Amino acid sequence: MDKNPILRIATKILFAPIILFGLYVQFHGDFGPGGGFQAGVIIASAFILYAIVFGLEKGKELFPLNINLFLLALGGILYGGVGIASMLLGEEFLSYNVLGTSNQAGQHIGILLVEFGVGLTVSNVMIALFYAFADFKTSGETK
Amino acid sequence: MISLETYILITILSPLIVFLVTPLLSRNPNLRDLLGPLGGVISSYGAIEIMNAVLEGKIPKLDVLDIADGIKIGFEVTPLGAIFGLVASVLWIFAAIYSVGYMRGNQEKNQTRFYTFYAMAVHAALCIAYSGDLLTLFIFYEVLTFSTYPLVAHKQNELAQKAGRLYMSILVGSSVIFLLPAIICVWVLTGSLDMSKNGVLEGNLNPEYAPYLLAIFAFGIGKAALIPIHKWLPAAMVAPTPVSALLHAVAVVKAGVFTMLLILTNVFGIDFLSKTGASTWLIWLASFTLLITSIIAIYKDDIKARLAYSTISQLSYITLGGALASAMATQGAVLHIVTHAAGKITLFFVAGAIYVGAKMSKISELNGHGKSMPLIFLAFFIGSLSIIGVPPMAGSWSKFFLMLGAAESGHLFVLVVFSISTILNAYYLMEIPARAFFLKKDRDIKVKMPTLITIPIICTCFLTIILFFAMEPFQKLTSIMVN
Amino acid sequence: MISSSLGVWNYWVVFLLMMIGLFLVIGRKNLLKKIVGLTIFQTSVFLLYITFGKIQGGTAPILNNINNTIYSNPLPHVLILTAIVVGVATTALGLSLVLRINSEYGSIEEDDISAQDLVDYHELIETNKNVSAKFKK
Amino acid sequence: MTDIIIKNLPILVVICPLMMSLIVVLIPYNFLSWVITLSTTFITFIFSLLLYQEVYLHTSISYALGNWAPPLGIEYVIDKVSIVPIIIISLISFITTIFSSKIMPAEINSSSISKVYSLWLLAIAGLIGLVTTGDAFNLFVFLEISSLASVALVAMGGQKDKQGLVAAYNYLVLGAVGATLYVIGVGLLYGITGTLNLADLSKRIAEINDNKALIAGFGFMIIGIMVKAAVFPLHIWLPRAYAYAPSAVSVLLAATATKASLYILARILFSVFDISDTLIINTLQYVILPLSILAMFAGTIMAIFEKDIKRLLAHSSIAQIGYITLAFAIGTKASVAAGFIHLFNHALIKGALFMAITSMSFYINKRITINNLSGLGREMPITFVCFVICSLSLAGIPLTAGFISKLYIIKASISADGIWIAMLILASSALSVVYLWKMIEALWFHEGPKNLLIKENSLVYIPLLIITFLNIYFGLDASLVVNSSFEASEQLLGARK
Repeated sequence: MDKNPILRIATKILFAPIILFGLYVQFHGDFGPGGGFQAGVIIASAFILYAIVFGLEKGKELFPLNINLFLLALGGILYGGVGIASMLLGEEFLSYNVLGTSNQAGQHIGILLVEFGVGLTVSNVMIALFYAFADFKTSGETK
Repeated sequence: MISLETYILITILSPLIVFLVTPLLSRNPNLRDLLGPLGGVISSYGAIEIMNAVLEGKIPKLDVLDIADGIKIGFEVTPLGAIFGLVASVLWIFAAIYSVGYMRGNQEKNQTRFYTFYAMAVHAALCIAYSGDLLTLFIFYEVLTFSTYPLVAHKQNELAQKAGRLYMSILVGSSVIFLLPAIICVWVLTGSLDMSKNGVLEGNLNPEYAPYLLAIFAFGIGKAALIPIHKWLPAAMVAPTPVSALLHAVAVVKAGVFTMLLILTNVFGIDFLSKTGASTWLIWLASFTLLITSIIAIYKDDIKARLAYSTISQLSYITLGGALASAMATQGAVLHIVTHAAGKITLFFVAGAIYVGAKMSKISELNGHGKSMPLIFLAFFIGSLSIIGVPPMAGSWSKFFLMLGAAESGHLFVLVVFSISTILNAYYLMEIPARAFFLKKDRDIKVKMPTLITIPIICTCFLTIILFFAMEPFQKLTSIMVN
Repeated sequence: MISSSLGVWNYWVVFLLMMIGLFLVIGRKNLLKKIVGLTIFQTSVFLLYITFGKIQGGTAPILNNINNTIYSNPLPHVLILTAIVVGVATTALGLSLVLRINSEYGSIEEDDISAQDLVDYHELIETNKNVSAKFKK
Repeated sequence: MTDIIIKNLPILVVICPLMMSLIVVLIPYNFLSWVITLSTTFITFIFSLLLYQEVYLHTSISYALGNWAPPLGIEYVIDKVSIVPIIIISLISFITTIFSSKIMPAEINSSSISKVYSLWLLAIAGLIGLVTTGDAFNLFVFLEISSLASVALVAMGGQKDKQGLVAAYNYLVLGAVGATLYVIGVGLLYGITGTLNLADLSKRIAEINDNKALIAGFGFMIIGIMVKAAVFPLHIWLPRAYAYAPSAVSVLLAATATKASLYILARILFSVFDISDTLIINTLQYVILPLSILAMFAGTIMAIFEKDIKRLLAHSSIAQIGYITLAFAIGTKASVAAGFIHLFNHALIKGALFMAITSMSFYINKRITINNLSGLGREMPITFVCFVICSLSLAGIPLTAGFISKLYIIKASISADGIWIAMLILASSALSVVYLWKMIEALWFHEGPKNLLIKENSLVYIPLLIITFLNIYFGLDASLVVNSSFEASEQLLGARK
């Protein structure tokens, strides 16, 4: 796969725009169609494309496994953290309108963070899945 | 003056303490073996005090544990309970001494486990005797079954295991499938688990269902060994003789008939039974069991098997007495508990002594050995006289009252049944001393009889004679119970 | 007339897909095909929810600043978003299990797998039987 | 600080294990991850006890999430009914986590221990969430969280014995089908009533009388939950899943997984739908009652003929689940209370039995079958004594917790004049004595390999002693369990029959 120059160059060119588009979808979630799930998948597809074209080792160099696991957990913790923060400020869990100065601003900040947490987790889950299936040696290496 | 409640505690807790302490003393056997009789003496002292209290009309009552609303473990001594408690604790003394002699004479293995569960069985029997409500009765009825299993399956060989399996399946099966729902039926019908002097079911159960509820009760009490559920008793004879002596002549089977009598008098009530005639079928069944097991006993060559079938028939005497639903017959039944216990334990002691002393267990081998073990066979002779019901022995009182009750309740054919079975008793019990004293010895065996075995035999044998003259307090107790 | 039958038409598709999915899950012996069947079964549920949410004449539930436009009900759409994620998780777990089974058993046909399991089970019982037989006198 | 905790208790019970499961996955040291898991389950247990106090202060707590008012937003409802399973799950998960310290490393290679503990916490969070949530779709999400985490945990058993993988696969497929059926039911009901909040749903359902979609929705929901609760015909996944899961996992699942779904079944049958309408009465009488009687006998008979002990216990679980559904099916207040009592007691009993058997297989490092049980009783006295006590409790022998639940189930069935049902219950419980006695006899009486120099590890038998003590304690003083169950059934059935 990696000897084919057309694909290599195409991925090099396409890699950045995909990430950019993913981020766009991520942060325009609360106005237009978008949000954490879709953005996460788009961002993951960029990395997976890179790994497919440049081979798994290069893909792992680009995005090592332990960071992947860390970010995966971080997304969930971020999501829960927003909930716990709003709880510490006296409101119920996940009622994040307390976070900001006014309800409107609080909602805005809250939903942004939550969506970002979701985006992080979903992208890393997809990448982790790809790595798991890609380097599954038939010797029965553990999942 | 020590309050009544502490007497109940003394009687009940002393076997429990023996149960807890015996495993700790497995190092020095002498101290451990002393515990049994010591516990017996203490609990008999308590039992006697309780009996005096009940004679004066007081009803000792003690609530131990409140499990949930409406369910509690509580003790309340009825006259019937006082008698059974006394019988169990007094005979425990002799049985404890006897088992020390037997176990040492026979060099049995893991004796510590034997003594611990032995004490636990007596504890369960005493708790049954003094139980205040149906649930406590059922709880300790089950505890008795489970604590006697290791005794029955003591030898741990293939035979003992098979006997243990049969023993458990019949007793646990019958009590779980029949006795528990019956008790819960009473709980649902009367709204509470308590029993009262002359029956709780008076207004709460319409008479047509009374025989069916009684049937569930009767077949639930496996320990009373009525015909279909009697198989466990002969199977349990594979256990060492002290087990069959105390348990299958006194504690286990007596707990069964005690429960039967308690249900008949305190749950159904004598006049409710006689009014509705709910227990007539039980009279037929008990008489049938009585006769059939006596006939089977004749053909049994092994001493303990013969005594086992004789126990089943004697138990049916007591069930029959209760089922006749007449005051006199119930008194007779209760007295029969006492006399049969004393008599039968002597016979089992003798059977064990013959096995330990001369390694013989078949009746056919006994010809002519009367001279080598004169005391033993004399005791057997006196014991069987008491069972048959010959006057100078205690058994005559109970049989007399039973027959009086039969006449009073109008079931004359029961009189015929009693006389036939007395003849059968005489035949299969007298055969043993007759063979020993009158027939010629075919081979002579050196007899080595440990003294610890002869002492209890002589005591229980004298007990059957003393009881004849000292029957007055028991008779007063039963009259309190009945009217 | 068509619009009234349209509503009915959707549900026909939903339950058709559902039955195909269930048939695959139950009928097929190959473990992978079961997973495919399971996914079809779950997708039919997504379609069911979306057809509930559709309000006649309502546009997609995305806020546009033309006032009093009719939107179809957004709630089923959000629920389906979660259901999709759940579907992904189930399929991913299923596929990884199929991979592991393939590497352990060498095949993903249900018959070979249950045959091997039966052999192992009886082997386990046999080996222990002669162990305890040795101790029975 | 404490009033924040008190105010947010309903959600804390769920997110505490959920968040910690995310943190535990990052910890490389195995022992540290166990310590964190243990402290999390302990804190969750404390929270549930505080919740128990709160509930008995004011009868029911509703907790709206993310400042959306209840009928719209997700509402967590804790009342006297839902506190029972919460206590069960948090108590059992705490004891099982202590138990898993020595057992887990023996069966799972050390690289994935922290992942297993994260799945462990995830499964517990899913189960507790399943029980606390008052929103139908949120219930589906937690159903999926707990079942996917359990499937992954069962699959971990595949490292030691490859059958664990097939068991996990079956569990996954059946669980996913069940959950999807549940979602279809929720969808249909949402289509008719327009709400997802369970309390609101029951009000609106009461107004609609016999609309076809309602019956279809009810049917889908009930079947879906019955698959998860392993009610008789839909229980095929349970024996293999519990048998081939790693030891500690099988203890956790055996004691808690089906309990949560059984609670949901009761909640749907009695609080979402109304017990007095004919639909429910017919389902109870003609569907659930016969199924549970079949479950009782089929489970017990399968257990008698089963050789592999863990499968034997799983089959006996199916029979015990039959008792609980039978108690619900009788439908009177007393019988539903008896169902809750047995829900609690069975969690204790089955957890203890699985713990005893798995610690035995941990000591001799072999899979326990009826043949290699022989003689083990003398080698490991503490485990053996606990095993005997807990099997007596399963058989329902007096002075144990099992006896109390059997007593109340029979009393309920007799007072609902179902004397035949009572007889069937007793017959099947007498049958259960057969396989229990077979095991005890093998353990104590049969000759086995002598002096295996087994040293009973304290960290393994301490939780076993705790749970056996609980078995006896709740047999002697069951007023706590009995009262809270009767309060729960009072609240569940409300003014009705």
